[in-house]
Amino acid sequence: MIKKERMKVLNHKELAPSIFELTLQGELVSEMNQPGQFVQVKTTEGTEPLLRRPISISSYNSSEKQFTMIYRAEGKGTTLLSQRKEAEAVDILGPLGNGFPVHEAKQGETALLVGGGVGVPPLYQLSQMLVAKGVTVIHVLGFQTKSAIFYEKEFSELGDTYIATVDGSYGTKGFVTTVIDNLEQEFATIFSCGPTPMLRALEAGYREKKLFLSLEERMGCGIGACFACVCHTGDDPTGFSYKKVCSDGPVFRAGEVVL
Amino acid sequence: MIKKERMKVLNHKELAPSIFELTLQGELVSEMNQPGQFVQVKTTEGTEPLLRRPISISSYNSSEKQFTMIYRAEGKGTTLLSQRKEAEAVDILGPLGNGFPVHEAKQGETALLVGGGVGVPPLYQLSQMLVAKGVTVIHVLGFQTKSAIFYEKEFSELGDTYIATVDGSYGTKGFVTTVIDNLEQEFATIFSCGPTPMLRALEAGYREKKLFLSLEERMGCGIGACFACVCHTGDDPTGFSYKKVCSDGPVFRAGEVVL
Amino acid sequence: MSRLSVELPGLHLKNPVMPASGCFGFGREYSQFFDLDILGAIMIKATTPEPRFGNPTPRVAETSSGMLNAIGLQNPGLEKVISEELAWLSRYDVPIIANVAGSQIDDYVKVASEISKAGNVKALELNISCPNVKEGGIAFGTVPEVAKEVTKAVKEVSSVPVYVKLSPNVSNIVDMAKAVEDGGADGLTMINTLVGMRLDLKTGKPILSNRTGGLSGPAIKPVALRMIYEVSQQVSIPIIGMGGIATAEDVIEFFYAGASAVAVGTANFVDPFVCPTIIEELPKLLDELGFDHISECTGRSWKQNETVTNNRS
Amino acid sequence: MSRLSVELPGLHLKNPVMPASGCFGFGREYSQFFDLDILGAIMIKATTPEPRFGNPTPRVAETSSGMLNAIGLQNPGLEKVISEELAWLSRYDVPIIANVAGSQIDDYVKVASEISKAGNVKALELNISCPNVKEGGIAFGTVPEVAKEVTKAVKEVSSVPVYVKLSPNVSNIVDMAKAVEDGGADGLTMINTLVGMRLDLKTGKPILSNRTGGLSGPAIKPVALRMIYEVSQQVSIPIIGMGGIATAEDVIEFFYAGASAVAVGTANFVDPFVCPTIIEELPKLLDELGFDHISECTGRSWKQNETVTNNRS
Ligand SMILES: Cc1cc2nc3c(=O)[nH]c(=O)nc-3n(C[C@H](O)[C@H](O)[C@H](O)COP(=O)(O)OP(=O)(O)OC[C@H]3O[C@@H](n4cnc5c(N)ncnc54)[C@H](O)[C@@H]3O)c2cc1C
Ligand SMILES: Cc1cc2nc3c(=O)[nH]c(=O)nc-3n(C[C@H](O)[C@H](O)[C@H](O)COP(=O)(O)OP(=O)(O)OC[C@H]3O[C@@H](n4cnc5c(N)ncnc54)[C@H](O)[C@@H]3O)c2cc1C
Ligand SMILES: Cc1cc2nc3c(=O)[nH]c(=O)nc-3n(C[C@H](O)[C@H](O)[C@H](O)COP(=O)(O)O)c2cc1C
Ligand SMILES: Cc1cc2nc3c(=O)[nH]c(=O)nc-3n(C[C@H](O)[C@H](O)[C@H](O)COP(=O)(O)O)c2cc1C
Ligand code: FES
Ligand code: FES
Repeated sequence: MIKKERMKVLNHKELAPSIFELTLQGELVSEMNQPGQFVQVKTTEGTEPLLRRPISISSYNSSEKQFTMIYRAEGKGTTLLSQRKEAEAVDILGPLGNGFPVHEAKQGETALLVGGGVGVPPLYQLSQMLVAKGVTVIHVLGFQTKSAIFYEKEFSELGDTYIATVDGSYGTKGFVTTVIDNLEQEFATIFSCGPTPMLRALEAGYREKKLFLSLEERMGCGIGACFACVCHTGDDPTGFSYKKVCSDGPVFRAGEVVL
Repeated sequence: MIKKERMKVLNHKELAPSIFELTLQGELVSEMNQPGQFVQVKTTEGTEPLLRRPISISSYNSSEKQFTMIYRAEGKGTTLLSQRKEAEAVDILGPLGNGFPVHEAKQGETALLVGGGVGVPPLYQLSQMLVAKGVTVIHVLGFQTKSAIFYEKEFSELGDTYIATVDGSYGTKGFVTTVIDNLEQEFATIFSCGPTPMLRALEAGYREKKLFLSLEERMGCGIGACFACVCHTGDDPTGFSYKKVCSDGPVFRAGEVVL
Repeated sequence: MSRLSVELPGLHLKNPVMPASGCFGFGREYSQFFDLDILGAIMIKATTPEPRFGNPTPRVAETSSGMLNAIGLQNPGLEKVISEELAWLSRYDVPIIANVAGSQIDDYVKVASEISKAGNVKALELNISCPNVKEGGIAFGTVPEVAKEVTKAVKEVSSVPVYVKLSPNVSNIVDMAKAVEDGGADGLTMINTLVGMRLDLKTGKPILSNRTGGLSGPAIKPVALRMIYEVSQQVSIPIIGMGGIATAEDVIEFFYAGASAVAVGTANFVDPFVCPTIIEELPKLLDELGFDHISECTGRSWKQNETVTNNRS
Repeated sequence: MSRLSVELPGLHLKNPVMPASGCFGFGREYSQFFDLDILGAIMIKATTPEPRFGNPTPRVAETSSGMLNAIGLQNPGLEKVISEELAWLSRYDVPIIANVAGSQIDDYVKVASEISKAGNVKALELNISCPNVKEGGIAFGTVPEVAKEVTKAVKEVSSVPVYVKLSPNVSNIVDMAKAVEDGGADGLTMINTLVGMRLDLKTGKPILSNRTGGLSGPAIKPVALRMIYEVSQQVSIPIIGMGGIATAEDVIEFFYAGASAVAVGTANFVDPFVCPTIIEELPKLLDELGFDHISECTGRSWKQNETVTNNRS
């Protein structure tokens, strides 16, 4: 069930320039049961900025009633959010949407987790849950530059982790696809989250795999009511059928929707 | 000179329900040299609410670079202001306007200081300065009800202090004029600040005294540029001549402007 | 709660608060948050004769204290709205106001005649003011004669009272209101969104794929209030007011201006509980302000004869 | 700083940033804060033939991310504006744009012919769009034919180029723009304020004594951008854009929409240093965005032929 709650800031720190990790505590966490869902964050008490900001859940701990998100403070809303201090309250609506289908990767199989920039965070909970059920995970994470990298250690503890940077300042120079094209390991399933061009490249190059993509779209309500975030479906790419990224997604199977 | 400065919150406390006393520190204080001036306070970092709020300077200490204001948290802006904590910064524009002419009360004379509600604060600095130059002060302060009273002790230490409450829960029941009508002391000068009906009553009843009134008006700029706060002058009550409350006032001699 | 009840043509409202069209879908999503029965009414999403996909994304952009949308009237079409959405809504004891849209008069007539027969539809809201549809849409909302004509045509076929939704993007809102009143409108709903735009700093291009969009939210409240103030003094049909409402205080302000009921749009996105919260707060606020019944507030800003205590102090 | 310089009819601007009319008086107050010479230009307060006191107070009210004003064109009258205000301003090396107002065509003609002769007045801004004056004022700004006529009349007598200030309170802003272009306008300034209102919760009455007022500030920015976007594609005279500008980013957004220079109004009240701050920030922002000269930004939202790198990532 979706809840609205003023959750308490337990921890808030800058992981990399402008990249913040925020851990919140509250009852709402008990509703989380899937990696890849998101929440809608009210970044201020007032009405400016007006809209909530969609941010992925990067990990959650039901018993401690805590969850963590990782976000880039860039615009008005996220910059305000980054100023929230410990013990303050943040108004959260969530959990929202449908996350990654963990059951699609079977014990003993290998899954490839591909993330780009602030698309990396939701893969963390996913990776933990895959590892817990005996799936071998490989992470390919893309960042702009060395200083923008976060969670490399955390991911490395769960499985092989390859980093690509656009400027080549760390890891492989180029995009995540550069790394994947040269991977030696076999894998059955890909779970990915990141900018649309990255998702498109994956869809183009890895059609034959089981491929799951987490989409981003500008949102109004975040709950399926406003039709801001719709996309065409793959089987009717110019017709009337549609999916809503917020409530049908944000994770879709490749081909299910038009990117 | 008018300055804009992010001043540091030294102390912020609730004196009475919704009445806050805020002490700020910064260079801007060195520009203060008159009781009854005001500042324009930006109540939030963002743009909502948009306009600054005019609040009187209730006292200042040049050597410590501190000043205090007392305000009622009622609407959007003042409520936000009331949430500022120690060590935070508040954006202040000031000092603004022309305050009370201390020199109009001579040593050995008696001055009557009349304040209503949140019109009381600026009289505090005035009273201190009058006392310092050897003027005897009498304070008549009006409040809605007992719980709304603040600074009674502070004023009492400077001179005789009479309180009127509208509901009679403390002091004289009624308005400040009820008290003044029954005063036994003589006085040469009246300095007053409060709601317009109070100022009008004083003007009507005490024409023969030297009477100075501090006005309130809705403001745009606070510095004389927008013409939001003009009033007609007493000698041309329906013509083109005008005074601006923000930059010509807020303190005027009775009769100088039309209330 | 009868101090909140309002009687309008076709509508017996438990209270004057309803979600605005397009901001509440067909109610399903919000039914997870609260019992829809507590609402005064529900204005459902615009319905056109045929299904519509609407505009490409991005369809929303943010502005200071407001948002732009260019959904483009996406909806499943008349048939499905009746058979699926209205059928689903019939489990609730809440009057439905069906928002009727189209690109030509025939579209309005078709949707109006059929949707007005659904048992739970108690009134129509003629959307002649959608800024996000190229063909037609906006002309109906800006030319008095055209507005009157479409109102008339719809009145002829509708089985329930017809409210016309006015666009604020006009030089003279009173002319528009009088024209649709002349055309037989039973009431007005106002305002729809103002046409606005945002540009992307990096690309230089419009943020919305449709380029322009409809501005809603607190930013437009003063424009809505002014228009309701002007119109309510010049027409004798009631007004359902909207535009930036987010609190019980806002509701009272709209009543003062001249509204007899209100709709809440964008605020639902910020807080899905905003309608129930407002409904709960209203009686307390009436107490504070000294009103017995909310209808006493309607038009208070321009009604001369009442003794109004000026609490200025 | 030449990457900020802009050439417009009559105006050699060091930079495209100027305070908007009515939000900067005649410059005296702001001269305490900074050297007025750094400004691109100054749009001075509206001038009418005779002195005006304006409306009773309260003259301002606040709205979400905006404000309402109903000053009512208070000014000391043509004669004093020339002999005192413009004379005082002549100590600065900054072009003055004189805002010309009135209640009838003769008023505009009289003010324009005289004020345009003052040496430092480099252009006129015809205020046919003030929402706060009962007689005339607003009709000039909403009826294309009337707007054209007053433009023509003023052009005939003005010694300097004439910019016409458009009202956003119209059904079709392009028609208005074309009409004044036809009338001989050398440029446009847009937008003036939207008409709005606020009610006092306690009294039920309008907060402004004039009842309605002009809405300005960030709330109206999306409306201003949309109108500039529409108009700039349809006329060949330049546009000075305004409406909610408070940052260098806002300036660029207005240029993208189609503006060739900008004016800053309400933001001066929030931060008296806003103009110098924007002027200082602009070159840095041009660097970030990869522009050599600010004029490259004009109309970028609709100019097709340029290669625009989409930085979306
Ligand atoms: C399902 C989903 C999950 C996301 N998860 C994360 C995450 O874990 N970490 C993270 O850093 N970012 C995430 N994003 C992107 C994040 O929502 C935007 O970066 C954020 O909304 C920008 O807000 P702002 O205040 O910085 O920018 P502003 O420019 O002030 O935003 C203005 C408006 O545009 C919207 N907007 C701007 N950029 C985006 C974007 N890329 N996607 C969607 N809306 C946008 C904002 O929500 C707001 O409505 C996610 C987006 C979606 C849709
Ligand atoms: C020269 C001067 C000195 C003042 N000194 C004090 C003081 O020392 N202590 C104190 O508590 N109050 C003082 N006031 C009144 C104070 O400015 C208002 O109470 C305050 O602006 C209200 O803001 P808000 O956010 O609570 O209300 P909102 O309702 O959010 O305000 C909306 C708008 O109306 C304006 N406004 C509302 N009420 C008033 C008012 N009474 N006077 C002027 N503008 C108003 C606000 O400034 C704002 O622009 C003074 C006013 C003036 C003009
Ligand atoms: C996302 C969105 C979709 C809308 N869709 C419709 C619609 O389908 N039909 C309609 O008449 N109005 C539509 N509107 C306008 C609203 O009903 C309302 O008139 C407007 O948003 C002003 O109210 P608000 O400020 O409370 O949102 C829509 C508004 C938004 C924000
Ligand atoms: C207090 C005030 C006074 C104004 N006076 C005038 C005026 O005299 N003449 C005029 O053409 N516009 C006047 N305007 C409109 C502004 O010049 C500007 O067009 C409008 O405020 C939008 O810009 P902004 O949002 O930056 O304020 C006034 C605006 C305000 C807020
Ligand atoms: S954001 Fe409203 S439907 Fe998806
Ligand atoms: S508030 Fe602007 S002139 Fe006084």
